[in-house]
Amino acid sequence: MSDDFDDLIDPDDAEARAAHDPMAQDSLFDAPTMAEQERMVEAILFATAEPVTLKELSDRLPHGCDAAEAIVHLRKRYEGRGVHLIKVGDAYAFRTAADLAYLMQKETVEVRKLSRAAIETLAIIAYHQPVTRAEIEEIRGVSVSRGTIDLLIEIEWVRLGRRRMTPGRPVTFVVTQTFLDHFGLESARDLPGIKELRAAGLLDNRIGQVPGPTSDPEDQDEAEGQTEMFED
Amino acid sequence: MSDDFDDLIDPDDAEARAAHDPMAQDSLFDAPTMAEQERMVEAILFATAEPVTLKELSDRLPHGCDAAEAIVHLRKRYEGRGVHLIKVGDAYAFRTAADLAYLMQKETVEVRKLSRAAIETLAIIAYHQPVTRAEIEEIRGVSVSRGTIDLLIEIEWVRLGRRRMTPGRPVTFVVTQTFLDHFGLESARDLPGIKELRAAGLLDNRIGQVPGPTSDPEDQDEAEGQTEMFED
Amino acid sequence: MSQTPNLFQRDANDQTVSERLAAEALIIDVDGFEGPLDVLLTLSRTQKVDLLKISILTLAQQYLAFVERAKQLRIELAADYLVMAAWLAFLKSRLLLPPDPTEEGPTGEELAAQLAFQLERLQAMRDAAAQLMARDQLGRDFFARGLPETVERVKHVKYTANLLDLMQSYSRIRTRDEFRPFVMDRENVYTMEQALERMRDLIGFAGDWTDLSSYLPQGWDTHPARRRAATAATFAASLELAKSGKVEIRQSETFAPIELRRKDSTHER
Repeated sequence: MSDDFDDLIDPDDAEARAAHDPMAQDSLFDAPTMAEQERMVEAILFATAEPVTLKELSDRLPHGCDAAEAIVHLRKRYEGRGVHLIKVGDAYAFRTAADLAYLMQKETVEVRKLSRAAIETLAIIAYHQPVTRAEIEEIRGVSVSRGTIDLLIEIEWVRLGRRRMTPGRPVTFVVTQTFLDHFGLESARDLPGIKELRAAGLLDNRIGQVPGPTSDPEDQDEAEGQTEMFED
Repeated sequence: MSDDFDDLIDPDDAEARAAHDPMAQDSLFDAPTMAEQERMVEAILFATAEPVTLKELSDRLPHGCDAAEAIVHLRKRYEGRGVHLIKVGDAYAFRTAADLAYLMQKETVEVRKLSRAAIETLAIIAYHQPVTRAEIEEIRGVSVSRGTIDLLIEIEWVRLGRRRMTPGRPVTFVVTQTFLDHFGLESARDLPGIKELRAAGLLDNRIGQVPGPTSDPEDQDEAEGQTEMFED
Repeated sequence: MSQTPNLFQRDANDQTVSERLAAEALIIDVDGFEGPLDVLLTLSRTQKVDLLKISILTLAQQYLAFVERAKQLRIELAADYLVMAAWLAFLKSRLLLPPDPTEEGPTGEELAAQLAFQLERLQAMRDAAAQLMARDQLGRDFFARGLPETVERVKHVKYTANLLDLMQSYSRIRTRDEFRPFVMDRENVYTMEQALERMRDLIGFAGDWTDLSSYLPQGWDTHPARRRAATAATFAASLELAKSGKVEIRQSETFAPIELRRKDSTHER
């Protein structure tokens, strides 16, 4: 297929070039054909680093050219193509078709394991939802960094729940449908309770009753169902 | 080819994508139409100044696309236009048609003026690649200054090739894709006159008995010793 | 090679005026030459023939004249020019003298052919370089996209965790005590020093036999671990006090309560 591109590969031959460009000899008198003008505008718009105004185009095209008309033709030619000829202010430029914008992104996916802090926080939210940050900290026994919860929210496993109707009206956190999907759970209630964890050997016997979810009446309905999971 | 389409569909924007990419939903089963693939390749190549390899194209296209075939169609579409689709090594790029160079004064970048030594060295590397420094020196009959090759490497027209499996394992030099791109060459095989030169045996490596440059420090001493003989 | 017929046509001293002038012209810008091969190539042009048909003998003479001239003008020539001169003088003699069958190595003709090849190859590379530079060049004759769109590198980090991670993690929180790293639990250790101090204070008041267990400090007598620690420390402390003659200890039988009382002879504490 390279053979078709002799004009690019051909050495220094000024003659060959002149032959290819029928306008070179007589452009002083006759304007190039519209097809030729279109080629010219196409090349200029392609190679220029910023949008080009009609005036600039006219200045650069040989005498007698009609830049505006060439633009109309060229614009039509690129309709529905991968790049469009668009108008930016009073200038023109080629731009990627909007529907293909996603091709301009090189996506790389890196699979990363959640940090221990994140998964602990997530577990507490899942088991105790709706739960405030202060409660998470109390259960974990260490403070929870802002970033940890932000990350869980960013990956859409956790979202904000209703504000707790206590002084300061703290926000609560709950797990999302995405979380349930990822962990293959129908609802947070399906999370194995302490009893099952113990039966599975994941939980030591000596540990007493898990403090139940907060008894805030507002949240009670949401939290309902979880309470029983923690009963011995 | 993108080996895992899941990588491309991120849950984050799967919906957004589906909205403007009619292929998104069923692309697991059907590749986009060839017309659509052509648009995609067009968009990708238009957006980049550097040549894009087939592999890079394939990686960026949705699963099941045939970049090579799309290129063939696209290349044909741009035949005779103001911009052409050219092949550089195993990569592709859009470049303005050379016959329109006269319109492009504004875009012209000052091409670095290379010394005669640098140009000769470049030609020798291009036509004889992979070639060792000693071979370049033998052909030119003078020692090649370190700076000359350094400069060619710096402007990315020359790079190191594999070491020659001869005593001393000397490094070899080869020309780069940037070099091919700069001179509008599809490959080093398309260098002007290379076939004739090869046919004439001028690209063969003959070991000559003609005195060569004295780059070896040991030789240097000998040469110096001889100098005296010729002094008046 | 084709230059052989010419080899013996010229005499070594038969140097034309034009050749002499050419050599002198070369001298003027000797710095402009890229080594002896370059000079030879330039000299060869005075022969006005195809490089393939060049007379190496003539060329050798021209070159030697060039070096001779340089010496007369006391122009310093780089070593490699002189090496080439020596080699060409040797080549000339080989070409002029009838071949000696006993001599080893390449013949004069072979050496001449090699030199001719090198000149031809250098000229070919120069022509190729010129052709290359005359090509349409990127940024001069044809152009790349002037307004490239940057390809955004989107890095998606996909976090994973499975249900087991979640459950184990939760279990770990709920059973944190069991997972504490091993440390000496000072909280439930009652040291002998502590016991000694306490007993020194109390022993003054106990004139009668008193059960050792009554010396256990408050709060150390219910929790089994604490009780064990306190008992051991108090017992050790009482032995220490007995040793220093401050108390007497008795035990009526095995496992019977251990009793102690202040030793009467000792009044000061």
